[in-house]
Order: sequence, then structure tokens, then C-alpha cells
Amino acid sequence: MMETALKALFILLYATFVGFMFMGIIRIVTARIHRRVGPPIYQPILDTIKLLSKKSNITHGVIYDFGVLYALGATILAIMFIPLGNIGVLRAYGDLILITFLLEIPMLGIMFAAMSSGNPYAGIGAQRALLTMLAIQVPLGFAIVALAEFYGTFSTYEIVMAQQVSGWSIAHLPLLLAAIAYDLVLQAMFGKEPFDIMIAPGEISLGPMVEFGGKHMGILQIQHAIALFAETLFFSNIFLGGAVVTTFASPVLNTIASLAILLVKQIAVLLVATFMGAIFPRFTIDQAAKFYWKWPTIIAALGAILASL
Amino acid sequence: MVSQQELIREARENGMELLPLEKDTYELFFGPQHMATENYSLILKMDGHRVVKAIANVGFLHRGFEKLAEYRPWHTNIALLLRICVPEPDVPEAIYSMAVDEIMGWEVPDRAQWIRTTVLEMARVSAYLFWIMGLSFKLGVYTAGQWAAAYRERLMALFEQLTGGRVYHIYTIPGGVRRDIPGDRWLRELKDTVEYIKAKLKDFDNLLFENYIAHRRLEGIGVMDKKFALAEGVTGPNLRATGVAYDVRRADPYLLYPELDFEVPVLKEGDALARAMIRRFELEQDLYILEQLLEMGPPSGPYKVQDPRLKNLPRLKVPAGDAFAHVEATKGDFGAYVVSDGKNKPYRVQIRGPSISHGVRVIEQLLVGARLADVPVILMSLDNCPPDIDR
Amino acid sequence: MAEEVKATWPKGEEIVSALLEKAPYAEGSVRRERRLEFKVPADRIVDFLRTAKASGFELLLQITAVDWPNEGEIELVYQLFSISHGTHAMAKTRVPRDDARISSVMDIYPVAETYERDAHEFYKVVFEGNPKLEMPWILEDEDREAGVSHRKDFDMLGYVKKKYKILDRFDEDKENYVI
Amino acid sequence: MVDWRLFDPLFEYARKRSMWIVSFCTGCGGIEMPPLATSRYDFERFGVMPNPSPRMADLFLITGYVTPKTLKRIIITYEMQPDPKYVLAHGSCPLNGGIYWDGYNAIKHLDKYIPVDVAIAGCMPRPEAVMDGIQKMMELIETGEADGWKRYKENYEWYRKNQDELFGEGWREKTARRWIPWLMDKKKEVKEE
Amino acid sequence: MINELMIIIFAPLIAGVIAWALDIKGVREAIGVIGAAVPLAYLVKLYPTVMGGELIQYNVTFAGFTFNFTLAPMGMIFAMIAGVVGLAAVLGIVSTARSSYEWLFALMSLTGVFGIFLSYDLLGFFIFWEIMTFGSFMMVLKYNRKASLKYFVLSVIGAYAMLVAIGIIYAKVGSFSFVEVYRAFSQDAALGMVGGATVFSRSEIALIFGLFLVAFGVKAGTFPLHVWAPDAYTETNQSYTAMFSGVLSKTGVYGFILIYMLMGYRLMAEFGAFRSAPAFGYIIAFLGGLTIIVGGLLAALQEDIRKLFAYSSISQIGYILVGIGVGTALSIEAAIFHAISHALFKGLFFLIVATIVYRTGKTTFADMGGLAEKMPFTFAMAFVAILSLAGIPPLVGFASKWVLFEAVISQNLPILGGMVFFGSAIGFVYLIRFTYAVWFGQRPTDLDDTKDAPLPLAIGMAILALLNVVFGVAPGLVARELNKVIGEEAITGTIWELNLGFGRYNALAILIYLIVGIVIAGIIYFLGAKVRKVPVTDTYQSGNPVTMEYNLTIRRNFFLPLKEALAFWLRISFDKLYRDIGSWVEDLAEVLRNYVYNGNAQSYAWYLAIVLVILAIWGV
Repeated sequence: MMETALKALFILLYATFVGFMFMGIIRIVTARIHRRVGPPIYQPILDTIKLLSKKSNITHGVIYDFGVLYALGATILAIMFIPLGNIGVLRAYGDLILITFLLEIPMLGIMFAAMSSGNPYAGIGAQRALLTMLAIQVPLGFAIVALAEFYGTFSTYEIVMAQQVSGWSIAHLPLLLAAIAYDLVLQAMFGKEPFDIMIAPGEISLGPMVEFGGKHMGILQIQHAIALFAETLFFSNIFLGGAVVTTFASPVLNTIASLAILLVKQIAVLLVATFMGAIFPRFTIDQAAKFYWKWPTIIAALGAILASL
Repeated sequence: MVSQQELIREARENGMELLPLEKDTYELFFGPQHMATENYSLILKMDGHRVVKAIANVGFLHRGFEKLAEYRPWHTNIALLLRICVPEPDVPEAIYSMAVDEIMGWEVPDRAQWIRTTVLEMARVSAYLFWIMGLSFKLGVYTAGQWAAAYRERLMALFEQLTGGRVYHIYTIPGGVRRDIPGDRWLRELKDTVEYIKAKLKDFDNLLFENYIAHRRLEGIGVMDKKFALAEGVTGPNLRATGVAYDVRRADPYLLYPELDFEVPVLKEGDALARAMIRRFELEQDLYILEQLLEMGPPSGPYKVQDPRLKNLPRLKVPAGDAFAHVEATKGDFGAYVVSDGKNKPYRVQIRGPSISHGVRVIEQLLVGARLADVPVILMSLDNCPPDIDR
Repeated sequence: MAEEVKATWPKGEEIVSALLEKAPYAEGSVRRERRLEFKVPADRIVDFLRTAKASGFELLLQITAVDWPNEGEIELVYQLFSISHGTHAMAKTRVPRDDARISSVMDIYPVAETYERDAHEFYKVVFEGNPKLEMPWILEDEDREAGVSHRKDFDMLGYVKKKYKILDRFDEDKENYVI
Repeated sequence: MVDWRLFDPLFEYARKRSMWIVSFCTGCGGIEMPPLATSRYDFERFGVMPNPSPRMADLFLITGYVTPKTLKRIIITYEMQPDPKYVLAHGSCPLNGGIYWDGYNAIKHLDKYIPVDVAIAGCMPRPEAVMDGIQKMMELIETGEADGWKRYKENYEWYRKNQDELFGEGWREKTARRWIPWLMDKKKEVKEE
Repeated sequence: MINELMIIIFAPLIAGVIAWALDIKGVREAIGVIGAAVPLAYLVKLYPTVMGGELIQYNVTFAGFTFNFTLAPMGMIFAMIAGVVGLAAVLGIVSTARSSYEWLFALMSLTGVFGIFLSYDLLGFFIFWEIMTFGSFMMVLKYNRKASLKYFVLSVIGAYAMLVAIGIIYAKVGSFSFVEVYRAFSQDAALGMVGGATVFSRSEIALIFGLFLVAFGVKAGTFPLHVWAPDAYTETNQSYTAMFSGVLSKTGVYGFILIYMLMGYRLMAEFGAFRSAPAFGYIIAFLGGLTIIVGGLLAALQEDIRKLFAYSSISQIGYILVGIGVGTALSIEAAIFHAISHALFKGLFFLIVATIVYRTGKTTFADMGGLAEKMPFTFAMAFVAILSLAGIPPLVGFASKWVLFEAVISQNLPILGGMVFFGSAIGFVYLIRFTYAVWFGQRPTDLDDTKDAPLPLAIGMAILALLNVVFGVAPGLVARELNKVIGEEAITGTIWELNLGFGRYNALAILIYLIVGIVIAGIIYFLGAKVRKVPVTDTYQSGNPVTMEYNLTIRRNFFLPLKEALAFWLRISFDKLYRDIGSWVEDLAEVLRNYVYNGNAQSYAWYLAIVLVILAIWGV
């Protein structure tokens, strides 16, 4: 019991910290692409502290508060299910479908909170967010189906272990296709161009986030950090082989090594998304839906069909 | 809080009957505190993500220039009027100076003409770069915008060397320019900058003008046809995108333009993509003009009219009369109508900003039926400059 | 001054005479190359602009109102441009200052709606037939009520002092101040 | 609940190093914002970042002259920002009207209507000057002198009085209702009988 | 004569008749509730016995036919759904019924439902099917003639299809009894395997299957036959719709399971398998998949709160059909599980809709908004229902959906897998539309004095919401019983945990960690500065002042981009085709109504009698 609690605490702290670093990395890399110096890597942490230390906050009702809390709570829940190297609290229950759902429901909390403000921009943001989700769901679903059918199991942990034997998922053609589709989906999950339709600062002024300020936004920053960590970790686990190091005698060393390997993979995933985001304009929502229902869906469905043969 | 009943009663007294707002649509206030608009506001009546009705709410930048100009001596007005058009402040300077020159009957010396032309072209290039930045920020490809703003900085530095000001130059004055070119080094630097920006155009093509997604975003958005554009008084690149080859530099030549070789690009589609492409071609043409000017070199001679009246500028009296002068700005036909009654202050100055024709009625009509995501794109593709309208 | 720079421009003369033939009530002259000037009576301005548009003046660039209090008139200058002839032309007309009314030219040049709103806001010229004259334009309601205008008799400095309770640097004794 | 004074230095540090700007170009100074944000000056180095929503913004950059029409929006936006919030007036015009000192439609003393923490003189101030202003603001935040938001709370009556004097009582509702008749598609003329 | 089964079946009808006859306000409500509560009480009483493996049987001989009623585990589960949701719906009807007429027919259809689940022969099945259809038809007829016609024409088509199929079976087998029929088909399958002459030819089997597909597909609202559902669900008492959608549509599902039970072996033997699913089942599953997508997408585009949930019902039935179609023990368990959870959350949803319609008198989204403040209890119930339908762990909607997903995907059916994934996202989409338009945003001034739910409705909602939570946190409770029904340990694990072998789901852990997560978030939240409540006019409007006269909420065409992205499909496949078919069907309906269905109970009885006579003659 105590050990589980400690592990959970470790995962939570590690995910938060690394998630914030990821946010910083995105900002620095973007700045470098823009030929700027960019902020220090710990800038997101400062932002969050500042937001949480605001001396006045507003609310639009109970749901406005609860939605935000729910978003963070659900993200913390999600991170517990994803295997993190050798550490896992609930990884036995780390079911592919469950995690896919858990990675989506924080957004539902944010949407609830945003919509309860009654701001039309938030309404449009919610509309766009949901349609984006609807659009990505098809390729995402096929990618997950492909994985489950290829490995014959739904357990993320078992998929990671299987990859230790048979090589990374992306080494197999069906799963390579699934990974490509999933990576395109990830672009929308991160809210990066060309699929940052949901927040679109130049169009709808951050959409759902427009009414959040002070501690609500601070909590959402933490949520964003953890979600960033969780999404990259999930991708690294299911497609990039995860990390299970057993070479060292000491379990601590093994853990550190596997965390390091995972970190490298996660950063790779992150950088791909950042680079893609830097060079593309933004789609409109109907174009994005049509795009996702066309190429990524075809690729992922092909992957799924190949995997099921 | 006034109740609805009171409001209706009030409106009745004004001869109108208010009905409760339709529930089928909703109102979206777009600007002024918004990233897509400068200090300009649209009140949109929306259905889903489509605009049903748009009303332009202008006047946030109104400072009453035309009234203020009547209180200031002739030369001081330069420092005032250039604030009408912030991205290219040399244009109002030039038109006002040209109109005053005409009333005064001054023949501006060649060197001053060369400098004025160069400054106007530099202003055009910097305004186009600024516009690229605006468009790419609206489309979400921030990299292109950041780069464009960075290249513009080079021109800002050159302006600073030439005029002493970064943004507001107060350089073109009636009778010539305020001071001479700093030296050959400046010309060399200008040449380098022109080459540099020319080399970087390819990047913008890749990121913006030839990008698949950007094309999808711009194609078929905000389509104007030739007849509509002419009836609405649209000028500049927006008009040329509909197939009318109207460029003040060709239609009503001024300064050195008759001697320069450049093309007036024309496209027929009339949509946002055509407008964007026209601007991109014009940027290339402007760089070409600058190259020609540099090759030509500044003619020798005085940089302003040798007139004793210019010695004591505050006491400058302009003879009674009126004149209209206009130049081709990046946004369109920028004109000034100056009336003098023979005193040391203008009697009436009217500035005709190009946005007044495409920033109010045209936007209101083009936005109907557009998606919300297209609203900033249409605004930016028209290159709407609110201070033109508000003055 | 116009007389001094007056240059002959044969093409301009042709355009003016062709236009005056169709609109005999107007007076026309060539100022210089690419600058024409017409004087039109206020009640015929719609006819004149219709004729002008038909004979190649496609663009209406601006409607400028100039207040002449001594003559008790407001001069309206319609700035036209002809792309086909490549010339600018001013159509000047005058309306009485106290009852400044003129018919709108919206149906000829739709863009005139905006210019007319502007002229109405600042010079209180009523353009009959323009539905949006009363629509909020640049000025706020409280300014409109206070009678802000660009007419010569509007006491701007007094208004500023009343509105903002402050007017730095301004010496009321001084007749002609220099900034 | 918890005594947070212990953490105050941390909070002040975070506040000063993470100033989010309301994206509102009130005047011509807006043109110097892109250069500030891009590679030549890059204010993101100091954690300054433009933000579309006033709800999460700290710094209000008044970029240039302010017309009454804009001032209404500025006040609304300013009141929407959460405390602590800072105002940086940019250019001469918000100080005393600047070149529009005799103009009927430009505010002469902005600090009569909202508190201004730092003002930068110049027309238009160079980006370096703005950077200097931001540095100054950081110093003030660190020393706790950037207390405009406190002043606004304490002297709300006074500010409110000035605002009402300028715009007239009930200006919010009046401004809001201004457009209602024109937004409706169906409006009937009442005929006199 | 007095038998528990008879009481279960006829108690509602008798109560309905008494309520109708007495027609005293207060009394009729009490009688009606008792009429719905009695069967449930008996079902609960009999539950341990039946689930213990003992069948309770009862035979009635009437007009020469022997009707066999048996309470088997499968029927028990469905009857329990009917009992619980029926009771909740009846509680809702207490508040919303307009006349005693509604009591009669609502309870009559409940009788029909119980009869269907308890019948153990085809004839009884058919008769109760028609009683149910008649009751629900009369409920719709009272509100909207046109909708009722659409419903009835399709029902008639379904009924005739079933009648013909039953006739064929009877002609060949010589008995209506399920036991006999099952035996006949099994023998046939065995014969077919060894290559002997079969009783039913291949085409006959295909015909029977097709006819049953139509018959049950109509009632369940499967994709090509769903057209009646949106109108019928909309145009009736909304409390009744809770029963209509939650219970009556389950009879279609039950019918599909019956196909498996009775002729599964034979069909399997005849048509083989597609991948790992039986080929005939794959048809059902594929139709189910299409139903999910079509229903869901159309639900997202509705402007009427009732229509949205009508289409949502169609969409959710699609999941159940997918589960049934895949045909493994696990997937059928998943289907029944989802049938249970669908009944629970959709029943709850329709009671919520009933409350909203009852309290505001409005049905379109355009007229609503900001009700969460005015109706907190109803909103709390809606919150549970939304989370459950959207499939948010740890509520029952997720548990059943999860089992279904795993069951489908583990059978190597990628296309179906993609379809169900899409379905879950579209669920989010239309629910958010409902949430936004009804509960949040700016409240129209005429809704300022809306009150919360009346007590009976509140009790009905509370029952369903509680079950949503309980079965969600302890999905093992349901799974254990389902294993008994199927007779196979398809889902193992404790009451908190579902273990499928290739995937595990622990609802309790999720609940605990979710609470921990929310507590952590709550700590951060409460450490921050206090919050101040601001009105809807004090929101970001690009700096502009607004008043309540402006409309700030997207009340109509919320998903217009989706509509535009789908414009091609909407135009070609639904709008035109169905309008044509619809008008054709309505023309036919006009004829039928004039001669057959004139809304008169007497002539309907005659019709039934004639049909039975024809059947008897033909069958001999």
C-alpha cells in the first residue's frame, strides 16, 4: 500500500516536472525556429506559479470550477495507467481502450467548464474541439485496433514487453502505418498547427480557454503538462518500444536507465510535432475533418486490416 | 439596468420598433481587443460558424486629423498626418507634400524626387513584409511571420539612418526632403538588404504562398468581381486581383515612376488567394524597382527646392488654391485633397485612405456567408488598415 | 496656383467637352495634365455623376466637404478617377450651410454610402436616400450630442477644455500660437 | 488558510518573469509590438508573451493614444484582468495627449481613468525604450511599487467618477445597446397617425 | 389461474384499465405506480430462483392454443430492465400524464413487454409483440398522427414479416414452442453437417432470417429501418419515451438474441463464418455499425432536444447489435450489458427531457440555455447520464462499452472496431451539444422562474442514476449474472473488476484514483485566492460591453461545420431517399389506416383475430 502510494507520488511528480520541461522545450524550439532566443526552459513553471498566485479569481458557477478540477483529476488518473518504464501503479489495468478514453476525458471537463461561462468564443471553441475529436477518432480508432489485433492483447504493458522481443512496433508494416496515422492524430492532441483549430488565437482568442484566468488557468497548465507527458509516453510505449531495461543489477539503475530512454523517445515525438507545427498554416475545422477522414483514416485502416490478417 | 420595455419605448420614440433579438443567430463581437483585428471592430451575427450579417464598428482610432490640421502650420502637419498610416507613414507625408508642392507651384529637384521614390518603395517593401507577418499570424504559420518581421527590421534600421526615425520618419516635406542621404554606405547597405530580402522570398513561398494548406485556406474566400470592386471604389492590389490593371504609378504617374520599368501584376480570380499572390508579386516588383533606383543612383543637385520661403517654415504661407495628389500605397490609392486660403495653416485637408472603401462596406458584404475562421483571413487579405478609415 | 501651372492637355479638353455635351448644366475645365475640374449645381449632381460614370469615370475616390462660412455654403468635392482615360476629376458642388441637403449618389457609386456617412458625421450634410446616415459611425453618441463637427464654427479648443478639463500649453491670450 | 507570506518572494519573482500582455493595440504603438516579439528584440526572453484573453493577462500595454471610444474598451478589459495587474503606458499620448494635446478625441491624462504603473515617453518610443519600461516594471514588481491595481481598488470611486464624467452615467449599457437597432433585420417604422 | 408469471405480465394492464376506468386524479396515479411496481417486486422475488438455474413455467390454453410462459435467465434479465425502467418511467408519467388514456396505453405496452420476455413460444411472443406495438402506437397517436402513422406502417411491415416467418416455421416444425423449434433447427443443422436432407432449405432459412431481421430491426431501429424512431420518440409523452426507448426497443434486441438461440446453429452451418464471426451475424453487426454512425451523426445535427435523444437511442442500439452480431459468448454478454446500461442511461435521459419539457414547455435548443442554475437536481442527474452515455469511467456506460470494444476487436474485425470507436466520439459530440444548449450559456429571460423537477420524476431519475453509478463502480455485479445467462465464464474477475483474459478493467481503482486526482486538484484550487462569481455579460467580448439583449449562446446549428463536411452524404443518402420512401410509405399508410388501423381498439382486435384464424388455417 505504502509502496504503491509512493510510486504513484513519484509518477505524478515526475510527469508534472517533465511535462513542464516539455512545454519549455516546445517554446524554446519554436523560438529557435523563429530565430529567437526564446524563454528559459523553466518558463512554464513560472507562468503556472504566477497564475496560481493571482489575488483575485472569477467563476461562472460550480461547474466552471468542477470542470477544471475534473480535467486535472482525470489526467492524473490517466497517467497512472500508462507503464512508465519499470514503474507502474495500475499498469496491469493499462488497457489500450481505457487509456485512449482517459486521455480524452480531461478535454470533456475543460469543455464543461468553458461552456458554463456562456462566452460565445468558448462555445465556438467547444464546437471546434469536439469536431476535432470526432475527426481524429477514426484514424485513432483504427490505429488502436491495429495494435490490439497485431499483438492480440489490449494491455499496454504486454505490448511493451512484446516489443522487447519482436522489435519496435514501427518495424512492422501494419503498425508503421498505424504509427503514422497516430502521429498525425497526436498533432491535434497537442493542439499544434495545422490542427490547433480549437484554440486558434488569431481567430477565436484561445476558444475554450478564453474565460480561464488565475488559478483555473494554473490548474489547466498543470493538466496540460501532465497530458503532454502522458500522450508522448503512451506513443513511445505502444509504437517506439517503450523501455524495459534489465541490464543493471540494481533496480534503481534500471529504472533510471529506462526513464532516460523513454525521455529520449518522448522528446523525439515532441520535436516531430513541434517541427510540423512550425511550418504549416492552420486548417479550418471542416477541412481538418475531411483531411482526417481521408488520408490518416485510409492509412490506419490499411494498417488495421493488415494487422488482422 | 434599463429593461427591455423601456428600451422598446425609447426606440419607438426614435421611430423604430425593437423586436427581441433572433434566437436563431447569435452575436459575436470581433475586435477591438482581439488578435485578428487591429483597433477595429466587427459585430457579427452568426449562425453556427457562418456569418449572417457583419457590421463594421469603426472610429477607435479617430483623432480628428482633418480638424487638427487646420490648427497647425503647414510643415507641422507632416508630423501629424503621417500618423494616419502607421505601417507606411511615408505615404501620407508624400501625398501631402505633393499636394502642397502643386499649390505652391514648386518643381521638386531631381535628387529629392529620387529620394522620395526610394523612400516610398522602401516603405512599400516594409509594409508588404508587415502584411506577410499579419497574414501568416492569422493563418497560424508563425514562422513566416516572425521571419518577415525580422527582415523588416533591416529596413527599419536603414530608415533610421536616413531619417532619424524608426517608424515615423517626418522626412518628406513640401519642397523636397528634410535632409540628404547619409552617404554611399547607406546606398550599399540598401543594396545588400534588397538582395537579402529577395533571396528570402523563396522561404515565404514555401511557407505561405505555395503551401498546400495556405492555398486551401485562401482559395475561394471573399470573392469580389470586377464590377463589384469598381463600384465599391476598391483600389490597389485588391482591385488588381479582380482583373483591373489600375496602379496609380502607371495610371497617374508621379515622381520617377515614368522612368522606371516594372510590371503591374493582375489576376482575375478576385479571391483571397489572388489578393495574396498579387501582393507577393508586387513585393518582388518593388524590390526590382529599388534595384533599378540604386543602379540609377541619386542624381546630383539640391535635395529640396531652393526657395526663400522654405527658410522660415513656420511662417510659410501657401497661396489660396486646392490640389489633389495621390500615390499607390500597398493598400491602394492613397490620396490627399488640400485646400489653402492663403494663410499659414491649411484651410482643409482631406486624406483619402484606401481602407475607407474596402474596410467598411466591402468587408461587410464579403463576410456574409463566410466561416468564422475566414474572417481574419479576409480582413488580412484585404489588408484593412483601420486608421485609414478613422483618421 | 492653378493658373500658373496651367498646361494644355489636349486629351483632357476632349474628355471635358465630350462630357459637357451630355451634361450642359455643368462647367468644366482642365487644370493640368490628368487633373480635370467640374462645377455642378447641387440639384443636378446625381445626373452629372451618372453621366460621368457612363463616360468612363469608374471610381469615386472620396467625397470631401469643405466649409465656407463666409459664403454660407458647404462645398462638396466628388473625387473621381477614370481608369480608362487615366485622369482624375473633381466635381464640385455647393449646398447652403444652414440646410445642407443633397441627394445621395449611392445608387451610382455604392461606396458613396461610406463617404456620405463620413461627411454627414463631420459636416452635418444630409444625403437624402442614404439609409445608414444615422448609424453610429466614428463619433460616440455623447460627442454627437455635444455637437462635435469639423465645421469652421466648431470651437474645438473650448470643447476640449470642457470635456477633458485640461488644455496644457494653450494660452488663450495668444492669437497665433506655434507648436 | 495558509500563511503564504513566506512564499511571497517566489510569487513576486514569478510575476515579474512571466508577464502576459493583453493583445489590444489601442494606438499606433501597436506597430512596435511585432518587432518586440520577434528576433531583433524578442521579449519572450523575459517571459513576456502576448495573450488574447484579458482573463489571464497581467500587463496591459497601452500602445499609444487613447480615444474615448477605445478607453471604454480599455476600462472593460482592465477590469476583467485578475489582480495583480499592471499598466504600462507607451508613448507620450497617454501621458498628456502628446501630439493630440488639443485634439477633441484623444484622452489627455490616462491615469485619471485607470492607474498607470510605468509610462514610457516618446513618439513613438523605440523598442529599446519599451524593453526598458518592461525592465522598470519588473523592478517595481519586485519592490512592490507596482500597486496600480491596489490603487484602483482603493480609489475606485474616484476613477469611476472620472470615467462617468467623461462618458456620462450608464455608459456601459448605453454603448452596448447602441448597435441593437442596427443588428435586427426586422425593424418597423412607426407611422404617425 | 393466479400465477406469479401472470401477475407479472398482466398487473400493468389491469392497473391501466382500472386507472382509465376510474379516472380520478391522484387515484389513477397511485394505481398506475402500483401496477408498475408489482411486477418488479415479483421479479425481484423470483430472481434468486431463476438465476439459480430453475425455470419457472406456466401454461395457458386459450382458443385451442397452448401458451407457454417461462421465466428463463435471459428473459429475467430483460424483464428486470423492463421492470426498473418501466417503474421509473411510470413515476415520470405521474407528473407528465395529461389524461387517463395515457395510463391505459403506457401500462398496456408494459404488459406487452413483459409478455414478450416471458413467452416461451412464438405465438405468445407475437401476440404480446402486437399488444406492445398497439399500446405504444396509441401513445404516439395521441400526440401526433403523422408520426404515429410512420411508426405503425413500419411496425405493420415488421409484424407481417414476423408473422410470415413464424408461419413458415410452424408449417415445417408443427409447433410454436421455443423448445420444439430449437430442437428442430439443431437437428437440421446436424443433418446439414453430415450432408443429409434438411427440413429447411437454404433459401427458406435465408428467408426466415431476413424476415426476422426486418421484424426485429424495425423495433430496435436498425439503420435502414430507423426512420420511425425519431418521430415516434419525439411525439409522445416524454416520460413514456423513457420506457419506449429504454424498454420497448430492447424487445428488438431480445428478438435478435432469440434468432441466435433458436436458429443460430442452423444459420452458422448454412452460411459459415466471416473471419471469426458468423456470416449472418456479421450482417447484423455491420448494420449495427452503420446504425451507430448514422444515428450518432444525425443526433449531433438535431435542433430538438427530443429528436437528439431519439437519434442517440438509435445510435446506442447499434452498439448492442454489433455485440450480438459478432456472436461470441463474450460479445453477446457485452451486448446484453450494453442493453442494460442503455436502458439505464437512456431512460434517465428521457426522464430529464421530460422534466425539461414539463417545466419549460419548450423543446428546441434555441429556446433554452442556462438551466443548470435553475434546475440543479435535474442537472446533477443529467451530469451522471452524460458521463454514463459518453462512456466516462467509472460509470456503467463505460463498462459495457469497454467490454463491447474488446469483444469486437479481439475477434479481428477491424472495420467494426473503427465503427465503434467513431461511435464513442460522436457520443461526446451530441452530448456536448445538449449540455451547452440546455444547461449552460445565457438564459433567456422567460426561463427565469423555472422550477426543479417534480418529486415523482425526481424519484424516477434518482433510481436510474443510482443504478448507473452502482453498476458502473461494480460492473462485476452485472457480469456475474450475465455469465449465468450465457452459461459460460466469459468475464471473470471480482465485482469491481472485469477480466477478459486479454484486457482488464478495474472500476474501483479508477474511482479511487479519480477521487485522488480531483482531491489533488482541489487542494491546489483551494490554496488559491477566493473566487468571485461574475454574470454572463461580464465575459470576454473583445472588450465590448454587452447586455442580456444580445444573444451570446450558439443556440442553433451548433455543429454546422459537421453538417457542411457531411453535406454530400446528408443530401444523397438520407434526405432524398427517405423522403421518397417516406412519402410512399405514407401513401400506403393512408390506405391501411382507412381500412385496418383506424385507432379503434375494437377493429384492431378483429384484425388480430382474423390474422390468427388465417394463421391457424394455414398452419394446419
